[in-house]
Amino acid sequence: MGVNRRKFMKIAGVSVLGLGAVPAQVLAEDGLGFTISETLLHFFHKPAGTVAREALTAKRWGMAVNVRLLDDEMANACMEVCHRIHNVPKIDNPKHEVKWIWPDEFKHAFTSQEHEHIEEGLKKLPFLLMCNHCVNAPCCRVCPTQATFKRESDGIVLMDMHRCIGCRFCMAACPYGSRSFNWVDPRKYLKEEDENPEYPTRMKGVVEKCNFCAERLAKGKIPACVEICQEMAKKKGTEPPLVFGDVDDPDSELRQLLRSSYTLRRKPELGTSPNVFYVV
Amino acid sequence: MYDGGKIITGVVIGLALLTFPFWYNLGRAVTKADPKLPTKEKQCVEPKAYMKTKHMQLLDLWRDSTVRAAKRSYIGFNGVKYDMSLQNTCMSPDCHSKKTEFCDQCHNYTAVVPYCWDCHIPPKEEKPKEVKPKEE
Amino acid sequence: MNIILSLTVSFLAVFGLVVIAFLGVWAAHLDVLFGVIIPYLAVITFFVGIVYRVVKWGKCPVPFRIPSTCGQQKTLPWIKRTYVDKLDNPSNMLGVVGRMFLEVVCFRSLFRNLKLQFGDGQYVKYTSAKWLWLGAIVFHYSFLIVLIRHLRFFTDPLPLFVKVTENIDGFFQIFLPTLYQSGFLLGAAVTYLLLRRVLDAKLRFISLPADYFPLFLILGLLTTGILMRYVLKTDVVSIKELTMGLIHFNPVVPEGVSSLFYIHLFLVSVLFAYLPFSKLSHMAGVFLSPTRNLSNNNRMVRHINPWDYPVKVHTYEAYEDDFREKMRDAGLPLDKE
Amino acid sequence: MAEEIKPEDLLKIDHRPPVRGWMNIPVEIKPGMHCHACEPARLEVVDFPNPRQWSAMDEDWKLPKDWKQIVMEGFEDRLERFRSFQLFMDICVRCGACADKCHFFIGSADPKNMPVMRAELLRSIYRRNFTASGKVFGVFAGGRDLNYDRIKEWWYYLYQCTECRRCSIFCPYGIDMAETTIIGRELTNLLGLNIDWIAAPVAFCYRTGNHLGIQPHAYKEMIEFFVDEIEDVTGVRCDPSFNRKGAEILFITPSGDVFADPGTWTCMGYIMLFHELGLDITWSTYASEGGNFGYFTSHEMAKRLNAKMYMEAKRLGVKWILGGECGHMWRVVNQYMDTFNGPADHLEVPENPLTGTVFENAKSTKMTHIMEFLADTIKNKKLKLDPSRNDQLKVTYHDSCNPARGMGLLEEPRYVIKSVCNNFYEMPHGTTREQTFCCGGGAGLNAGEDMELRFRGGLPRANAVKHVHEQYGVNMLSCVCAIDRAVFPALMEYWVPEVDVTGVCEMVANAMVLEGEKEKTVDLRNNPLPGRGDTEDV
Repeated sequence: MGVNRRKFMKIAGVSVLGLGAVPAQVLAEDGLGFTISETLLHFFHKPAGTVAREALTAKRWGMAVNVRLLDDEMANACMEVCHRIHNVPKIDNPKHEVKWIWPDEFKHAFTSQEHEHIEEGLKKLPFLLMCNHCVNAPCCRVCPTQATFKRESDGIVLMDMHRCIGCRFCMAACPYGSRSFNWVDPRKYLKEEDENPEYPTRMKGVVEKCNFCAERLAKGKIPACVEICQEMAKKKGTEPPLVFGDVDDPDSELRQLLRSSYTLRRKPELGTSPNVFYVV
Repeated sequence: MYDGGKIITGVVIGLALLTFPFWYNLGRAVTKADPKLPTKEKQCVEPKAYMKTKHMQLLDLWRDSTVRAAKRSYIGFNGVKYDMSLQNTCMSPDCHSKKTEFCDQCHNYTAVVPYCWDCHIPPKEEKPKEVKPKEE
Repeated sequence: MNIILSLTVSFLAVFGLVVIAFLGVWAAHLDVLFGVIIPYLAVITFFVGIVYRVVKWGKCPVPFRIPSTCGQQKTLPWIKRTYVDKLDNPSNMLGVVGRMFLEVVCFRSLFRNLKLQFGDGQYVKYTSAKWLWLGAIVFHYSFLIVLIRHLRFFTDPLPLFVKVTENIDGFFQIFLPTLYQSGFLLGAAVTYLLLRRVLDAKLRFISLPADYFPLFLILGLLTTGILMRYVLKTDVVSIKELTMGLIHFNPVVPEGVSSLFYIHLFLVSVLFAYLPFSKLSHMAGVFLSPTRNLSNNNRMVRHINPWDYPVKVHTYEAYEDDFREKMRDAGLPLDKE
Repeated sequence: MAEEIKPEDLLKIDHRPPVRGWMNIPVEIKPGMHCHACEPARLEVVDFPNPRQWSAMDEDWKLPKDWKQIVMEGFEDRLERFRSFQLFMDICVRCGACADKCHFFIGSADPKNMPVMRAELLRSIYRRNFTASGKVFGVFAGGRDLNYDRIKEWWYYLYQCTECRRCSIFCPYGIDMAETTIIGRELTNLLGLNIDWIAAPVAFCYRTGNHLGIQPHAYKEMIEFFVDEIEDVTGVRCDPSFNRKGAEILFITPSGDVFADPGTWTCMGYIMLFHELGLDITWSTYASEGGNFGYFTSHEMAKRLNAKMYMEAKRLGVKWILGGECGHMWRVVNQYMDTFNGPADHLEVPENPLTGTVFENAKSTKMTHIMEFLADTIKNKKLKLDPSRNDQLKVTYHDSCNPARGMGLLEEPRYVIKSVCNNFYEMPHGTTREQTFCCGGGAGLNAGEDMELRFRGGLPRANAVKHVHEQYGVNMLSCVCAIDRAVFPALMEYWVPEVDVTGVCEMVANAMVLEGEKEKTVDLRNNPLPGRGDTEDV
């Protein structure tokens, strides 16, 4: 893109605007860009750049969590690695807590399915909870600034921190409690040496949540939680408890798993159609 | 002059307010922006003149592209491919490794307070040189 | 002078200024003239002009105390005077200060504005008309904020009030560089003030080129300013070197400053130089208006007319001389029999 | 002439000014919209320049040869002497806030009657001749050369302004058209251009002491005639004194009250009031005029006529002066008299002899308004009042321009009216108090020949009266101004015939229970009182 796009703009602009563009170009002084149209493009958020060749892509990213293969150690490792690479602060005050991924009990994860005679084993299993990246994400509908949005290319529900105004409508809309609000400046709870310099922190007053490691996918890496589970399962000699893949691709590993196992989704009755599946 | 006292007082107050920049700067040293260019990297993604005036728009474009459109590769004017990232490309150890010696120079001089650093982590620098104008 | 001619003349005048600055810098490379000499001359003209103007007004005496009273006077102690009365019909210095404060800061008199409704032609009605007040308030205050913001080019380090102003002005943090609401509010207000002159038949009738010219000038300023900040971009560091050079009386003309900036600076210079010699001098004049800045205490404190002179009067003696017989016949007392 | 135009035709007003610029529209002097030119004799009495016979409809106004120079020198002189004038010439931004506030513009739609425009007639000449930009850029800087037509334009429009100051309260800079008109009229008077309705009263007042030219013996006779009338109605014989030395109070009221209805009834009211209260008060045949048409001519003439008040007070050795119901008289008394002819050290601070109240607000001028005096007296219950005697009246109150905007006399008359009337209704907001509308005949324009101008100028006020008449059945318009009482009857007759006009003191007199009065069956106008006499109750 770069220079070609701008060259194109320059030619197009000059020919469209005719003489009027000449002083405009002179005024731009450096003569490197016909910036009026560039600015217009920019104003309407026309993206620049391309998708890198190594990036992982899918129509609709999804994840399966095989709770039978998951233990507390793995669950905590997932949480730890995710929060570390994303600079999620560890705040002890539960009111100010920020979390992207965390283990919880069955009765909390599947409130409507819980009953007194539930299988004993299930009760103790760590259910890894995170953003469900719903197909019909209510959070995206309510966001007044489109700070949270569903990425068209791969269905990930993302946060654009530059736009978030902290209104917390999305938190009210999310049925899964997957979102956290930064009540305090998160940097106060991050030790400088623990910060991941490759990823930004957040500021006080914005909402945040799991992003399916969009920044890693762009570089051809699977989500960090999936990766660490794979490594740990390998050491143990078991199957990996987390499977990440394209829900839209019938041949994907994820779809094969969904075909062969019984899975649950959280609060399916709400019609949000989560993309995180739980193999019980 | 009639009502001279009041009028002169008014004029003096008015002039004092209007000449504020002149006397405010009296005796203050003339500072200058002195951004240090990276030693390793010789070329930016776009020409210097372009970056000088429009870097904020480029960065804005970058953030929209990466966050919203999943497009993270940028082909610079010289045909080189870059990862569109403030922290990992612009401010990488190989490039502008010191915010205080680069960004802050002009920003402080022209009193521009970009909110990038509210979230984005600037490169680590030796402590004493830290002069981060943090605005509330 | 009709509307078309007035608009054309004043628009062409501003357009001419733009062209002069553009050609002067772009073609003739008169950077020093437009970047240093003219701004200095303009600022000197402004200060000398405004002082000259105020002194000229000050040299005129105020022979009579003629405040317009807009509320109940101070009389019997039991006659209630509200705060509005005390401010709109001040009886002492404190009231005058309050009245002037409201006038200068809140545009009190404009707030009183009403609009004539002739309706079906049978009834004269007045309806509230605060638009002019709102337009004026928005115009003046956004202009003030814009001015204060520009102090970032004229101070180093930045004073706190400038930082605070900038933060408030860019509160919403939208667009990049951060959008300053004041600039756009100013644009809206100037447009409103211009449109009402063109669209309201009465305003069209009374408007002169001198009314359109400053509006076009400010629109020109705004346009160049907004273009520089948001669209065409310019090298702010070089500009600050130039402006700080001016402030320190050590002028420098850095390389790479766009002609757009010089156009902007030239228009500002013209505005500054024009101000004291035009209706814009109301900026200072508003403080001196004898119908507003005097208290209504004439019957309590005698006001002295400095040029008072004796006048020819018809005395009682002359009067009695005229009518003595008739007065005597009518039984009226006489001084001289 | 105007009486022949039907009100509904007069109401056909289009307030949209022409598209053509105003600078070169020649003045069209319309009959019915201006007063007669002044007679030479009037000017001679007061030594004013250029006395000659002339008429506004003539081509040649017989100006002095060097008229341009006279005007320019006069203009410059006034710029130097009046900060108001200099400032008002400089700082108007033509925001238009005043444009639709003038009763003459509302009623006539003549765009040059917009206050800003009327001032521009002078301002354009100022810019052309006294400012650098006007000298260089001429018409482009809004400048116009002075020529014969411009002088006619000045005269025509300056005598279409009643100096009511309504525009000034809406101006963001307090630019006062009245001030510009006063000074503009001074300039026209330098050329012998005045109207007879102003020049004649000035000449009369100068010599006989009052505008109407009533000579001393006649003045006394008129008052004594009122005394008889009062006795007929009330059975009480009052005994006013004239030019009496050693009285405590000197009473001065506009001579209009002595001369014509409905002012005469107000005048009877004063007489009854003074008698009932037993005031040590005297009338003066020399200072027999409260009004000051000199003020509509020039500051100097205003001072010359005003001088009589203090001179007479000093001669008679009174302690203080009581002023009657008048409009511009009170602007002059409140804002000019002390400066003109003070300090009045020979007087004492006014003190109500009945209540002991000291009028601190008049401690320098030593002159108190009868409404202030009455309000204090009534408040302290020194008057026996029976408001039901005014029950046939549904009253509204017109704030006269000058006491409202040049003084702030708003509550006192209302308090008095409410004390003597049971039915009081305010006119709509925006037409009362400081925003009151002129009667349309102030500042010397209440002549017979400019009826159309008066009807047009009085339209907004009449409209507001019509509103309360239709809404509440108001049948009486009260006011504290002699010009109002002279102007309103014709105006009401034209626009709201069902409404009559009265002064406040007339209503006070009617409500007053006099000591030793006979059983009253009629009011001062010989109209039957409600519930008394042989007519049915109203």
